[in-house]
Amino acid sequence: MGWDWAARSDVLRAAFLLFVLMFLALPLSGLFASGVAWQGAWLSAQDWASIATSLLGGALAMLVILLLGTPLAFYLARHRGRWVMLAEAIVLMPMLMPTLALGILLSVVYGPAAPLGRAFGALGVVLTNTPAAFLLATIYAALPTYVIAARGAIAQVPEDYEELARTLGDPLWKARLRVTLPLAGRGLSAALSLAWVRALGEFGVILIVAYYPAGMPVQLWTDVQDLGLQAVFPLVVVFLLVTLPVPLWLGLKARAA
Amino acid sequence: MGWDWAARSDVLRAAFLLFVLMFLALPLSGLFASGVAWQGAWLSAQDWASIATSLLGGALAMLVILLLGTPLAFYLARHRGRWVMLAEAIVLMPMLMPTLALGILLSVVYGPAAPLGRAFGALGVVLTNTPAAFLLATIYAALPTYVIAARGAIAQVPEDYEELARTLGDPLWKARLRVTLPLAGRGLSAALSLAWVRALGEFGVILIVAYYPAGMPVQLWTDVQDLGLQAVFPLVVVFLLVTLPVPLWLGLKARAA
Amino acid sequence: GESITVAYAGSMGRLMDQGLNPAFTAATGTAVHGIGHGAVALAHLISGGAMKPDVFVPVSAGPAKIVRAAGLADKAVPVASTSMVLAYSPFSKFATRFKAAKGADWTKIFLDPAIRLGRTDPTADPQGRYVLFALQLAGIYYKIPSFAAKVAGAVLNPAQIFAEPSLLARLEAGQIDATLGYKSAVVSQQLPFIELPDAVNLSNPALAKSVYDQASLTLKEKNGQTRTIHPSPLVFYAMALKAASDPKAAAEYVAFLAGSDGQAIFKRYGYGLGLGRAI
Amino acid sequence: MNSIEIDYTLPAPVCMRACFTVRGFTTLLGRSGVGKTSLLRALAGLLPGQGTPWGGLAPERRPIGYLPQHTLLFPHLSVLENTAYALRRPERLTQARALLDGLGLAPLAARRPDELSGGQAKRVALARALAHGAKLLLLDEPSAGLDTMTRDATLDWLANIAATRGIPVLAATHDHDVAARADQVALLAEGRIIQHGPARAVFSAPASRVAAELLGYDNIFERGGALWAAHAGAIRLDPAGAYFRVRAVRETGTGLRLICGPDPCLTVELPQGRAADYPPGAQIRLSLTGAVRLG
Amino acid sequence: MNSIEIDYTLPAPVCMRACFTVRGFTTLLGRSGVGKTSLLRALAGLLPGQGTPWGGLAPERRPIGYLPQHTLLFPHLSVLENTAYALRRPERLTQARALLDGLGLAPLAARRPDELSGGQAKRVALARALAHGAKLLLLDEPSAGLDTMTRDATLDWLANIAATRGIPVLAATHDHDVAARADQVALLAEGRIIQHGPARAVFSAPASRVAAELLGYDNIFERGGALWAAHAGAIRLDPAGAYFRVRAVRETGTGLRLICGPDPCLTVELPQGRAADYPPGAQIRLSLTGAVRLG
Ligand SMILES: Nc1ncnc2c1ncn2[C@@H]1O[C@H](COP(=O)(O)OP(=O)(O)OP(=O)(O)O)[C@@H](O)[C@H]1O
Ligand SMILES: Nc1ncnc2c1ncn2[C@@H]1O[C@H](COP(=O)(O)OP(=O)(O)OP(=O)(O)O)[C@@H](O)[C@H]1O
Ligand code: MOO
Ligand SMILES: [Mg+2]
Ligand SMILES: [Mg+2]
Repeated sequence: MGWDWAARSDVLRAAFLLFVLMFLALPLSGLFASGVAWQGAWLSAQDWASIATSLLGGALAMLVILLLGTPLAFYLARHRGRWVMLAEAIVLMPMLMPTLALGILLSVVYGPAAPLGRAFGALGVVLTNTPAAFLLATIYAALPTYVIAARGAIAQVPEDYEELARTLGDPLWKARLRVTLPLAGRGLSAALSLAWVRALGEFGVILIVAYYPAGMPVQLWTDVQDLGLQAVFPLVVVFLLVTLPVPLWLGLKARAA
Repeated sequence: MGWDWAARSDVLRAAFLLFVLMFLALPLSGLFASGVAWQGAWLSAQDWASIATSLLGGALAMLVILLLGTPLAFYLARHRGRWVMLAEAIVLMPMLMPTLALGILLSVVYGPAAPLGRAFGALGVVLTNTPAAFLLATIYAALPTYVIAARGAIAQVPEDYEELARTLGDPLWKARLRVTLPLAGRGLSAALSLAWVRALGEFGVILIVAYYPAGMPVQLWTDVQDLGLQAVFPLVVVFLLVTLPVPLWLGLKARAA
Repeated sequence: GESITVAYAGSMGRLMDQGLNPAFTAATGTAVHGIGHGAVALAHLISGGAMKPDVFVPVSAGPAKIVRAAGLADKAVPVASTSMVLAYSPFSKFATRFKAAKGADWTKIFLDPAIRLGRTDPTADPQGRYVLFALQLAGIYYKIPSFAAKVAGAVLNPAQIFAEPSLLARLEAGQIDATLGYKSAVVSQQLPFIELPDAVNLSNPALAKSVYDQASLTLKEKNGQTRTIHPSPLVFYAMALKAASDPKAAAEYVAFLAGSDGQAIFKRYGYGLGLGRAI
Repeated sequence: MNSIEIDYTLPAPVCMRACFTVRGFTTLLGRSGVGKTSLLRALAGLLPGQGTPWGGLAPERRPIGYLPQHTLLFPHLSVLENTAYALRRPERLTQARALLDGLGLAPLAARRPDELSGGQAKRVALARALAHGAKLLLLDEPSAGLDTMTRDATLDWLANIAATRGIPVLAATHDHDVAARADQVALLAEGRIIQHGPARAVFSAPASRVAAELLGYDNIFERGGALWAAHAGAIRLDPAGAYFRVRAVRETGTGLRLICGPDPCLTVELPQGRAADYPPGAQIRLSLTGAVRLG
Repeated sequence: MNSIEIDYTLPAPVCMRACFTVRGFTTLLGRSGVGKTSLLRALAGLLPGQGTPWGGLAPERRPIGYLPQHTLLFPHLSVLENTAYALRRPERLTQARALLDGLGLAPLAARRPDELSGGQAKRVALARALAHGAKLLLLDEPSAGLDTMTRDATLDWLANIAATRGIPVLAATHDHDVAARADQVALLAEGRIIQHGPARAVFSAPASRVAAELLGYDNIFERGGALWAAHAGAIRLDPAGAYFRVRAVRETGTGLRLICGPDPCLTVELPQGRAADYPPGAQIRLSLTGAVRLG
């Protein structure tokens, strides 16, 4: 590319891209607009704790999501028929449900009043307002996103390479691990980015199921109510700074591959 | 596949998949658990209006997102370097921002007090609590999701086909339209699914920017506050029924292609 | 090691997070997890079983009654009160007029067609209802016919209704010029405000029957029937829930709020005394 | 020489029953689209097929090395990693390097597949297959896209390794030179192996017209109640030969390609000559000593 | 016969300056990895390259038909749609069907590319390129993977269309048969065209040892101070020939391949014979009349 630069249409294209990017960047300008008191704006201990909670919980959730979601994504990508449709519908449902509704349903199913919640409680695992509940809510929020995006990425990789790896002695799972996953890398990195974003940004589900320990979105919510608007902008900035590196790094890796 | 059925590992695999699917389906059981009054549970005129708002606004937003997002996704997929990183960061930011914060920032930038909001207002376009505001909020919520997912899907398509289409007389944009997009179909369909889900499910941003006209999530929220839990389950079910077909159909198309 | 969970009306956030809860922890060693949200939403979440806090602190009697009706608590103790005030934006072009306003002056500013008012959804948020009640009472008090209708327009007027978390934020940013709101919340956000007379501000239980009952709001129910509601005074109640994980600590918490230490903190954050009877 | 009996039945995409022996270097000839690739894929376990050896076994459990027609190097791995893909022991990279060395590809070891030419990629894929093949090598057009010298060097190297290790090789090919020098030839047509055996035996007695065509005989004609086949280059100008009339002539390389008739109508290739010396209608005398009898 | 002068300079992946004429059916010969594909891609506008014709023009503005080495049929389109890709007029499908018909591929029109054999796919890609080529056809190994009969039919059809339309064809190939029958031959080595011209001229006087090797001469030897080249098949047993001693012998097809020496060391192919008749050490007499002089 680049060497057959046809000046006019390229300028138009660049202008269009700039327009879309500026449209997306516009809200950020709000951060600097209305006299935010950046000097006095230090984060409270609770703010820092929420950052730790979000990052730790998010990372753990991503691990679980990768392990649970990847085989499911393979199944959805590599099969057809009505059972697959049903499975896909099941994956889509927690995602399509308004998060508030999902939170409510989770609290109904895993809450202390429900049999399942009681069973877990008997094992010492309380699934409301505990780190375990935070993890659970995050997984429910982000797993479907990962599965759907990863399904698309995997489906785009021709099966030929996987088959060839099998003729070279790899059982199916190993062929998928060594060949299909790397070949789906660019799509998978997008899937992971989206899941990470969803995991860290989830508010609706967490609000109901795991107000404690407070992650960043809940902390932000509390801060807005307690302190007003200007006061939370520093937290928003820190939020962006700590969450951006992961998807940026994933994007970079995908492009380098 | 299928004909070299190695019974044991396949049973294990099926069991694992079933477990993950059941885990995902579990919250739905909550809908039927606690004595919901399904008989008397009819939807109000407002509920129906919110469904119409969501579907119409969602569909319009998807159109805009496709038009704005696809060229950007191509740019991110096909280029490298620090400018691309910056562009990608800009795309990620509205997505990573807690939706509440994004909503507040949007209201700061597009609200009647801001220059931009005033300029739009002078043109007769009010960007608070109007259908235009609903659309704007939905676009901000779903555009980055689409761009990141579509970027992954497009990056997975080898450039060779696009180049070949050019030797057959198609200018770049046409080659991308006729060849690259269809070849990225499976990933793109996932991207569209995710964007649709995000567009219809968006709560945080909409809550702030476009409480009116109420879409389904806001209506659900109002109903919860107004009527209590049991009363909203019918709306949740209808919500699922009207939003599921689009991504299911996209998944079906992707698999048929 | 012990901890209790307290669900409270969203407007109490700063008081709870910075005042009462740390003080309670300091006094008893019991950690407090607070959940701040719209009181009616919380009441429904609690009565529906989606939330299981130990103590519930709503504003006004309505939400308390929802929880009691579900059989989850017996008694709601009044612990504080607040009043409706007029809060305005320091960036508003009406700011100087508000600052100079005395007596009924503010009603004239409110009738200015250029003013942008904000309020929350009266079908979902008690505060949104109280704005309309206060406007009605002001019309009666200042003898301005159909004042509320002129100022607020339709009950669900899209030009004025915003989600609760963004309302004060918008006021700060100058997107709306003024709103009516709980004094407690306005004080904690350090916004300029104007006090309203007792007959309008809905804070005095003594005026409940004689004055406040004159205000009413007719809302459409889901099933098409209509329901007329009257305001009860802006009293904060505390109720220990029967299913509390630690009933003793829950009772202790309620007692702390009603006790002298708690009341002092309420006062410091701009709340009034917990007036009226327990329900 | 090690050998493997093959008896495979394929239901799809072409219905086929292939029954023959792979011994030493065996080439599989067949027209485009007849099912050579399908047969190799079935033997590799990639297409449903029943029979011996390894019928129904998963691909990863078959002791084969498979070179696919489309090369299919793993795009995310370097040439060296591709070659070493099937190797497990710690010295795998050393082994892979040795294989690449033998093919003269050592300088390319660090490259990615998309930085290779078509012929280079083919040879890397061959090395990769060889690293795994323990009992049988299945090569789909190993020499297509290679120039003669590279082809000869590659096939010599391959034959050498296969012979040393005692691994039989089944190679689908369209190259008669390769087929002629193979140990065995199998001809695939109409869903079955119509002839197979040592190259010499098959070439000197094609079983049928179709077989002769597959073996690259340009001329197939009847004479004395029997069918005969002859390569265009095996027919000679011979002062003592039979009379023919030139119908068309064309210069090819240093030589000539003549169409002569009338009975039989023959295509003749002369190593030298100018077209002007053979005007259409001219009489020439040809000896058919290079012809073989069919059946 | 229409012709196009080509003068292209490539900086990467191989540094190259190619300067020659494409006239009628022109074959491009070169060893694996020498840069044939790169040159064709540069001419198609897919690799940076400067020169005439069309230097710097975007690929979509070049009046060419390009057959890539890896076929690259669009996987999401049917065979018919692939063929019609570059056609714009309403009757595009009819035109595409006619092209497929000419190649005997009409029955496959509705298939998807992944339902084709390798050779079928190659021919479809050829038809697709032909539908767009207006001034020049660039074909990267059009005959690789085709059996002789399919190859001949395909190339005849191609030559026919190209001649009718007056479009010159540049075809990279490794097949000497194809090169020998071409109108023109260009030899690529060491980053330049080392020789080009009419096939007959090039074959009968290779410019150098490298050129002779590229043209498929098996024997290159010195005699009387000059270099000579000879095909293994062009050397004949001749009672009046020079004496040689057999060093090694191998049966190929119906014939024999002899290595004889000592000076020069020759590879000889005999159309008939049994290996036993030529034991190593035996004396034979060969005539070298088939040899051409280099330079
Ligand atoms: N998925 C499919 N659906 C239908 N027909 C198919 C499919 N795959 C292959 N075929 C057909 O099966 C036949 C055999 O294909 P195969 O690839 O085995 O041929 P081949 O002998 O390898 O040909 P070539 O020499 O051209 O590579 C071909 O006619 C092809 O069109
Ligand atoms: N992206 C690349 N980076 C580095 N080297 C490359 C790249 N692409 C090709 N090459 C090298 O450039 C040379 C020319 O490649 P090209 O594909 O043009 O060869 P070719 O003559 O077509 O060979 P073949 O007959 O094997 O197809 C090869 O040696 C190849 O290794
Ligand atoms: O959120 Mo409240 O219950 O109106 O203070
Ligand atoms: Mg094949
Ligand atoms: Mg090439």
